[in-house]
Amino acid sequence: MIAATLILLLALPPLVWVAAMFDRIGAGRGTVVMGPLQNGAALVLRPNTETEAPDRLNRLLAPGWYLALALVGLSVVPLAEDVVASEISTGLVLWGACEALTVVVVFLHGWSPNAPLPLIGAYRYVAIALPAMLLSMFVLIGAALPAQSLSVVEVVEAQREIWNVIRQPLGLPLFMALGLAITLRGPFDYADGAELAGGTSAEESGPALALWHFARAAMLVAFSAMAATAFLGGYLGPVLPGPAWLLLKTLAVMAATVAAGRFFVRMPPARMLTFLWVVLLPLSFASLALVGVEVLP
Amino acid sequence: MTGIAMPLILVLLAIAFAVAMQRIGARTDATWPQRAPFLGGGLPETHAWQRFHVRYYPMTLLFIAFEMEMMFMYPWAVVYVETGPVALAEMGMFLGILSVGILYGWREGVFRWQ
Amino acid sequence: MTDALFLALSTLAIWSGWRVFRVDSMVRASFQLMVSFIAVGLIAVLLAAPYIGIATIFMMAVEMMVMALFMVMFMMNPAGLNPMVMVHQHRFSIAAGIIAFAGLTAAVLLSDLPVQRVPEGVDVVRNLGHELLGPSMLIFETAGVTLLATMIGAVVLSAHSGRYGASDTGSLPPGLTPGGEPAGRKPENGGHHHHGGH
Amino acid sequence: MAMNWLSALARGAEIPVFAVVGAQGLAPVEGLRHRPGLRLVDSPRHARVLLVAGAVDGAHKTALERLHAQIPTPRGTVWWQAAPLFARGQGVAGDDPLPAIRAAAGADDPDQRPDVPPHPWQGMGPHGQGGRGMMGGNPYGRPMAMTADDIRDGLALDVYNARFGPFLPMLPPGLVLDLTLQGDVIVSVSVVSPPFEQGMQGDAPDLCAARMLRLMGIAPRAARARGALLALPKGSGTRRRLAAWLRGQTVTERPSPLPEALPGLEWAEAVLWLASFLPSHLRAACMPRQAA
Repeated sequence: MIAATLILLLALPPLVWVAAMFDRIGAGRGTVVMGPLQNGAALVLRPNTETEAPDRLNRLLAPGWYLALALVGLSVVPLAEDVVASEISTGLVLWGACEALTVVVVFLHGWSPNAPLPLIGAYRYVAIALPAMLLSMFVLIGAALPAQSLSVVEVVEAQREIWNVIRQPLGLPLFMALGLAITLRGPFDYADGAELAGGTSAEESGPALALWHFARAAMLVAFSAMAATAFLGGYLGPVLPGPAWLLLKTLAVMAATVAAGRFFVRMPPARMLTFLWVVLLPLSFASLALVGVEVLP
Repeated sequence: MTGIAMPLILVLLAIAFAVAMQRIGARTDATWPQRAPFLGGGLPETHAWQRFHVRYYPMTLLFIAFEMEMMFMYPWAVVYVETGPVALAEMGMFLGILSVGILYGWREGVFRWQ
Repeated sequence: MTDALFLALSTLAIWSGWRVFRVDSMVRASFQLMVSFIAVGLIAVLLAAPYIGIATIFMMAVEMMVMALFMVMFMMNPAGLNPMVMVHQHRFSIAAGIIAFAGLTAAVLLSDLPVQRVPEGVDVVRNLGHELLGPSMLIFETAGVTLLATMIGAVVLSAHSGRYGASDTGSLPPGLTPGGEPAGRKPENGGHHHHGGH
Repeated sequence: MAMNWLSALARGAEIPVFAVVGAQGLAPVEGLRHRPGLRLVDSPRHARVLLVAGAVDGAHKTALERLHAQIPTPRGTVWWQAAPLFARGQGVAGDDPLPAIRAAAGADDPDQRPDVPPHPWQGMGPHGQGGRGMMGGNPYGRPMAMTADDIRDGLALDVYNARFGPFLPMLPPGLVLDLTLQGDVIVSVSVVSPPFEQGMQGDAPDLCAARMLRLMGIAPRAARARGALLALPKGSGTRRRLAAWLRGQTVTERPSPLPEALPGLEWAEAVLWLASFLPSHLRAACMPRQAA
């Protein structure tokens, strides 16, 4: 358990680096490998400017909470058979709680500077991220059905014969919608979008901004690891050792999420809200019903 | 117990890291022009914090009701395979009832900006 | 170790519960309450209720988020830029607090609490699921109907938009013939009075 | 030690630049977007260097100075094909501002605005924060927002009155609007000054489409941009105009006057609506009626 935690803590920074590289490739920018480190270092050395009458405590802590949620979410993912940092029998619910708290943290990040553009970003984000969370609940419950358990370890073990992505083909794409929402990306980036000049982070500078980007990438890593575990069989796979499979699958989901974030367009928020409730949510019902019929003896 | 000890330790580590990072570098006192909210050179009359007109408040109420229902689904998922068709029928009914709620909300336009 | 964790979490729960009434900002108050609930949820996990505990955290996160939206929307001075007192009716609330505390303490100390350790290896979530699909099925389904009623009630009371237009303009359905009388039941005395104002 | 190591690493970083687009500046700034060695950012808080590209009217001097102050210190300024409005930074007349930007990344301009709060508050009022009672006074230098009627659902909540622009990256450069917002919905609009002249280059379809797509979160690549149309409501003008640009046609529709068109729109809708017209048409629509 302690070993697994140490592995996570050591693996996270390089994975965040890789996530930043994917982002640079997606944006078509050069210096893919060193760019993120150099820009990060430059940002850390800049000052963090205070705004007029901010909520100092929440402004200081919001990036930290975001990172903490990414870490806790990551800690329920089993790295290999019987190797998991947080041994909890309701890992799927804990992951769900991390999603819910992410909404709170992004809201606080936009609320705390006391400035208009971050504030609008925060409120818009809540509107979209709350229903997006429902999608992930339905598809994760779909993943829990064959496992007959809420433990992430059991969810992996239940995929020995057939991966959930085959049993539940709609699950992964719908889960990806949530991934885009909690990592503030592309079509679901209602918090930090360009039409708000950076939204919740428009007033952030220096280390606080660097940290926010770091936490965002860490959340992408956590989401990708969770998606790989719940739908792609996690550490299961032939020849290679378990952790290697998990790593490969995590990287694949990460690349797919970055690509999806750059491919799909962001709708105006009200339109997205209707789309979520009227199209995506019924789809997630259908996905659950499908897997329900499939696993019946 | 161990199940929650590790997440708590991770939370403490992340917070400590975040606070330490933000203490790096010289912290100069910002002047008033530096603090002003970014509006592209324009200025606001008032503080941004206000009785903010949330445009999707009926949706949040619908959402809370839905969220309640999700909490029933987790234990249901655990015993689904053991219980068999009864569980399918029961949850089908439950979801059917709630779908009526979504349809009604859609008809009344709660998924739009008010 | 478990005892230490329990003490730390209960201290956190009580401290943040107290802070709810001491801070000026509605957002801070909402999320202090959330922190308090999270601590209680974690205590529930210590009490061998891994599902209920984590689910409490989950629920409270979204509920306090929505509560914060409404608090900021309707309260004066929502961010607490001017200091204010969050509590009203001091004498009455102090008395009520003392009585409630004394009553609950007496209840805890005087009643004969059952000591039933949950045996290792019991899957409480599974038991809960069997309960929901077995003896408590009617309750479970009633909850579905109750939640539907909640949804409809919430929409009726809060939404300004309606199927046939805004509610303050009557939201009348179109006529059965083009340009005819609005279909459906007529309001008995005059138009609606729905004009929010707080 | 760690600091030296960080500084060494930071030396190779891209210079974050906040571009203020002046007259005829839209197309040149677009050309900078893919230059290696610099990165255009959306907020001055993320920037190191202020780049003023194209002539900026003297009337916007104060706004520019405010923006300059919002770049965290140390900061530098570059005037690219623009007459300096204050005596800081370096001017560039040629086509390539990159060397000057590199030089400005080592500069440290002081604030141009006096260090005074928007309203005096220190030590005022019963708690010394400048406020009175629940909602009164100027706590920390500004009053609090007050309620007013709403145009949509009739809930009388607080309104936010502010001057937006002239250098907000999501609005047409130079456009200054006095907006009243309730939540993120625009309640009333008055045009303070029109967008800058951008010439023929600013009206190029690919440039216009790129600007609009960026606001919708994707990079403008023709193959995938078609899908962007689905994100906009069917039959809406914004969708029609984006479609025309993606086909390489010029948009001929002209905007109606902003004070009539914008109220009732959400922020994202309003921003897309403004971006869906040719800069020259928008400018014409905002010009004060000449005594004809």
